[in-house]
Amino acid sequence: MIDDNRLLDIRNLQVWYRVYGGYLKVLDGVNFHIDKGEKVGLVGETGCGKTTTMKAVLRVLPDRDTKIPGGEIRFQGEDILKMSGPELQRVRSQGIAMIFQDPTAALNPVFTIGQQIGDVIRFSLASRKSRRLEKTTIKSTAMQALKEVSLPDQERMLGNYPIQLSGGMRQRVCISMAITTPRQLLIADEPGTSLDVTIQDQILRLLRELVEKRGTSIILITHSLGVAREMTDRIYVMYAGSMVEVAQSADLFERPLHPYTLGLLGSVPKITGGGITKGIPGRIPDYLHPPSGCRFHPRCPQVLPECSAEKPSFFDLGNGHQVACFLYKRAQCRRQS
Amino acid sequence: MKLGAFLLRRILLSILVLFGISVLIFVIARIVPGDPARMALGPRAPKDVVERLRQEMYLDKPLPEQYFYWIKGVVTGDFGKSLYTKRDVIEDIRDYLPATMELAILAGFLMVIFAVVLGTLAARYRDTWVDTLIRMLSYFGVALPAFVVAVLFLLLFGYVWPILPTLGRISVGVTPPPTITGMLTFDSLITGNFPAFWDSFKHLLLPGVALSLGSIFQEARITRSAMVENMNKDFLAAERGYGIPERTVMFKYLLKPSLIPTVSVMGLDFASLLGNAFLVELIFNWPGISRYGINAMLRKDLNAISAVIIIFGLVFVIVNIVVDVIVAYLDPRIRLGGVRGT
Amino acid sequence: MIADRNHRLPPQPSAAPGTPSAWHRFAEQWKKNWFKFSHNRLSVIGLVIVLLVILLAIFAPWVTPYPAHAGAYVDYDNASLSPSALHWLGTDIFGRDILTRIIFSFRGALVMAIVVLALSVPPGVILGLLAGYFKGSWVDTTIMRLTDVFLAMPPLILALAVASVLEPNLMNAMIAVTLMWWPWYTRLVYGMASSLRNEYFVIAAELTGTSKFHILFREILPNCLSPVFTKMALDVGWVILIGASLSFVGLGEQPPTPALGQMVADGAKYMPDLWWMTIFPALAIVLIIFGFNLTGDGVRDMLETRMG
Amino acid sequence: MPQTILEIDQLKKYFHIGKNKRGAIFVRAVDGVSFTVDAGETFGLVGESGSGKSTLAYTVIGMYKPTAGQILYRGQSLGVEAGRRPLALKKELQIVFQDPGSSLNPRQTIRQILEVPLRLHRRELKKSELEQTVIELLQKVELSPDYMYKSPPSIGGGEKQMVGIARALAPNPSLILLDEPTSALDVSVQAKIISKLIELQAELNLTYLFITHDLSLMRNVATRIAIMYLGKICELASASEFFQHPMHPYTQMLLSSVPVVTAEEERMKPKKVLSTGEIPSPVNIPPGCSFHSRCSEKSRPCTVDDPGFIEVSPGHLVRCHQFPTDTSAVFDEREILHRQEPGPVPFIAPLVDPFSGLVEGRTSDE
Repeated sequence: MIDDNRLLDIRNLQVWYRVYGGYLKVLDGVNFHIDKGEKVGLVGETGCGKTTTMKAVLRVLPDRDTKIPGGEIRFQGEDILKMSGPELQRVRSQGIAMIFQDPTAALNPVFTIGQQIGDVIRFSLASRKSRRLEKTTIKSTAMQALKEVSLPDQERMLGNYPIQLSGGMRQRVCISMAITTPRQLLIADEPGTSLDVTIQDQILRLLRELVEKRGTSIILITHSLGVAREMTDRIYVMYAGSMVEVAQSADLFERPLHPYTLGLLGSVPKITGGGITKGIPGRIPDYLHPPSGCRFHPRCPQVLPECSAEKPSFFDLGNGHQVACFLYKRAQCRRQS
Repeated sequence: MKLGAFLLRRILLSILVLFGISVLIFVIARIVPGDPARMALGPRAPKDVVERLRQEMYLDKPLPEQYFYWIKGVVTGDFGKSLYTKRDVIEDIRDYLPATMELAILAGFLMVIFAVVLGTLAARYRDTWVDTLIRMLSYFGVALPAFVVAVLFLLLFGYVWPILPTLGRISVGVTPPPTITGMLTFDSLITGNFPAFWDSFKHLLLPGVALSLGSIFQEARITRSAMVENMNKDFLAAERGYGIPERTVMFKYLLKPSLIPTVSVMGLDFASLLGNAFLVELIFNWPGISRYGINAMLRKDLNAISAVIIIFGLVFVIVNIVVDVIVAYLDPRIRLGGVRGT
Repeated sequence: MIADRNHRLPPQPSAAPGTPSAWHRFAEQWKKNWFKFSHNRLSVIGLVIVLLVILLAIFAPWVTPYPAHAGAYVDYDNASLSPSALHWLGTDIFGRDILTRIIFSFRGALVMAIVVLALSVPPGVILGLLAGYFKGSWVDTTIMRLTDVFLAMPPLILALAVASVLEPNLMNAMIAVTLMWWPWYTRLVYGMASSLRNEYFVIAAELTGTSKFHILFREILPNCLSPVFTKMALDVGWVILIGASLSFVGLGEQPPTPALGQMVADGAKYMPDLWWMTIFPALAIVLIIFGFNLTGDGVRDMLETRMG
Repeated sequence: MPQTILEIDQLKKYFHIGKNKRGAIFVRAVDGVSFTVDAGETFGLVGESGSGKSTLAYTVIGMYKPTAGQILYRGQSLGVEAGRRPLALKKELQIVFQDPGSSLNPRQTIRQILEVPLRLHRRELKKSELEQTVIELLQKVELSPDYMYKSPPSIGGGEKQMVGIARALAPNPSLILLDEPTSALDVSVQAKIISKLIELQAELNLTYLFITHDLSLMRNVATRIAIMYLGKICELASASEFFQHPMHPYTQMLLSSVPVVTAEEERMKPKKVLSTGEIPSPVNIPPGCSFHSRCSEKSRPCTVDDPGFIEVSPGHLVRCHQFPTDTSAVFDEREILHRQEPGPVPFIAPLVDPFSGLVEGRTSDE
């Protein structure tokens, strides 16, 4: 199972948040991996734990209220959760970069774009080459980065504060900060979601061009199945803290298996028309007292007796299509026999 | 340019506020039961003398007209005569104001430095003994009225452990510097008179600390909570995530936005500091304008009272403008507000 | 995933099937409030201090060792005694028991806090509500400029000035502080009301055609109350402090009725020999303000924090 | 002939935001919009943020006073703010807001929230009947009666929006404005709400003016769709026509930007138009055709002349120079708009005396 090609491998990750009355058991054994050069989508609805998973990868969760009772996050074979300060620093400044979901919140409101992007370049390049950088080098690198995300008038842009830019421009700045120095893995959290559809389209195209040109791997976190389909090779579907299904993109849309995936796909309105389903009944569980067994079982239209007793693991149905649902237990057995 | 317009607007507003204060003071001075002229001259003055003074003070005119004559004097620096010192109030102010300014500057300085340092420490080492210690200190610090601190200092440093002078501005044996600003520490520094500087500085220390103690802890708590709140912001996670080292994140990216609330309330804290100066100066026998003011109040010396209040209003308004400018410098959202179209 | 943080709110106890009794919901609410209040142990300590002070003040004539010493009483034989078993905190130069006088002076301090807040909060809140809701109109301009004027003066100075031109007594001290206090509530409520008026639930009520009264007092006001109550709880300590400052310079309660500030000032004349005359009243001031501040913090935790 | 329930004619709403050397600066949020809505249909209004679609809705509902133009509800003018409209007219028009979090008072129970419109608009209800009516309203949106005692912060976003819908239904309106009712919600919840809305429309003979930025959602709910850009409508057609023959370059750009989930949809998307640029500020609207700064088909007249609104096929109107302005082809817009394909269910509500309600002044001004 282990090969050199594997960039990031998350195994059985659990993350809990401490609140009044106990812990919110947000991540309930997440399994996830991405290979070099791959484009992977992570799809799920609000509160399913997508962002928590990826923040755990960079270890930027608020450490005071967070507990990680189990699991490992291997980046190029090394467990990020066990890394020391300098090692972690190296991963952050050279290995992985994250584009945060809300570009307005992700930019410090009281520093100019130039100051913020300049520091990213300084600390990323400085540790790489272990020498002091010239101010002019930093500036030209920053301007180059802004140019790559097609922001006009880069010189003036460096002196601007985030408030002076439109939402789309802020998103581009965030991307430029992530790509300004070479990284192996880019994590994009809902890029362009808060923006209009035409701007989102531009941002997504830009991202795809950038990662394809550089051969960077990308994890795209999104709530939109459509965005994931257009952007990625492989898609994970997440529900209430664990992965319920993973497949090659085309496969997933042709042959969705998990009842949750089916419900989600049915809920998406289509431009070909055909009306609207009634959605998925119920709502996302309370993480303080999550349902036993499969967390989807209280909402599941095809619930089996074992669903409430045991949490289903991934059943492999071939071609990398795995689904965590007891409905497919037999299908896997048939395949194996 | 933007800042200029902002400043202009702010100053115009302040003038309006000052006008309001003057009306308020005038009203307060006129609600005094009894005849101001009679009070000024004492119960034994002959009736016609009182009547003449009434005319001089325009007391026979309707109130708006009285206000007009009064404010005309105030604008030109003529607050009338003090009943108590028998001098022009403006001269008294000239003599007493520098001592208070000296005190307020030191207290303000202490407030800013210690508040930010303690607040940052508490936030940085949050939930450790450092944080707990600072929190406990601040609970007591906030509950200690300045006059209680002053009295305790007097007891402690006056009798128990006399290492610092507790009364007056300068020791009897030390030659005071010539009056330039009127502030002894500054004047002695300017003239190079270091013994006088050291002596006057020592005199300044106890009242200065007594004055600023409460505000220091108030502000430290605000700084701490602003920093703790910003620690959970996405931009901090992003900066960490991009590989910026922890120290830079803490002292550059976290500190600057967190100072905004601290500085914003500094104007208000400076106000309570000025108010406390009235009691602290009295206790330390500090010959400042606050002690002058409180004596005027206790003697119902109306001209002096109004002058002191107007002066404090003016100082407070200026401090607030300075605070606003600093906040605008720290926070581009205020400076550039409304630049972006919708 | 925007709601990751929201998801960390505790689940609300779901209402029992059928109609839960009003009493049940009320009890449930207070159980939760107490949980939040007592989360910080210091708040509980503060509350204990506050309750103790209130009880002592109410029952002062029965719990103090020498109730007669609260007034004009002279006993030169027992004058200026240092703390002893008979007089725990010593006696003053007239031979009056300091402890008795401290406990009696709690009465004035509490009455002052209650009267000042009762008189200044309602008008302050209503003015803020009006100015905030009619933001941009002449109502707003008039009220807020007036507020600006009052806020542009350090409150203690203005209180001193007002108290000094009136006859010095407790009543006038209360009037002076009340005059200084309302603008803070006006400004607090103004900020909230002027943003609440743009909330969709207010717009929805306007569009339905409800009265201005309904919008102001049913839709907007309830959403401003938590910060107002929090501020009130925190302000009790401040009012007592200002009151003590006024009485320190002789502008509050007049002798022979005891007041904390006045006792500190009197004692200061006899320092350091009769130190107990100053130190104990001073500590009493610190204790009472300390207690109310901690309680106020607890009230803030109770009303304003979401857990997480 | 379906009955016209709402008619909007050359509606303009400008906001004064300050002045510079050349005079007053206005945001031209709605800049001459005309269309009609037939009883029983769902009229979809689509646009990006800054297009003016919400301002249009808010002007119709009475949050703003129009700068110019007419709004007619069943022939009756609505050209004033809500405060000055008769109560009987307010009852007919209701709105469901975008943000379910902010649209319900967090300090009231659901029961209190629902009773406000009932007390005002259904005075015939006795005190004892109020509770029953509240329960009925909750049942209409599939919430159990015990929701009466809950408060908004304790229920989920989808449920809040259901309460918002129940509140809009309370006065028995004819026309409901839906201002992006599901944009803050997840798709599975959105589906639930939209299907409920469609159900309610049939059951209660409602007319919807549906505002959204989501084209694929529009495809499934609207009978007719109008696209707005910088305060003007650039294309208007019936839903099926709109998606099969999008004509305006902006419509094509929008459609090509929509992320889709099936190959069938993929085939429907116009491929050639790649999205570029951002919507300009409505303070500085480009001269000529306001879309020319982002248009791939831009030609010379586009930067100079504002194109007219042309009916290129029955009921399909486009504002673009690609469709030559033959003067004879420019119809009176309103005339065209009246000739619409029939709406699904014509429904005639009993007319009420428009002047029986209270007339109130609104002092607060935006």
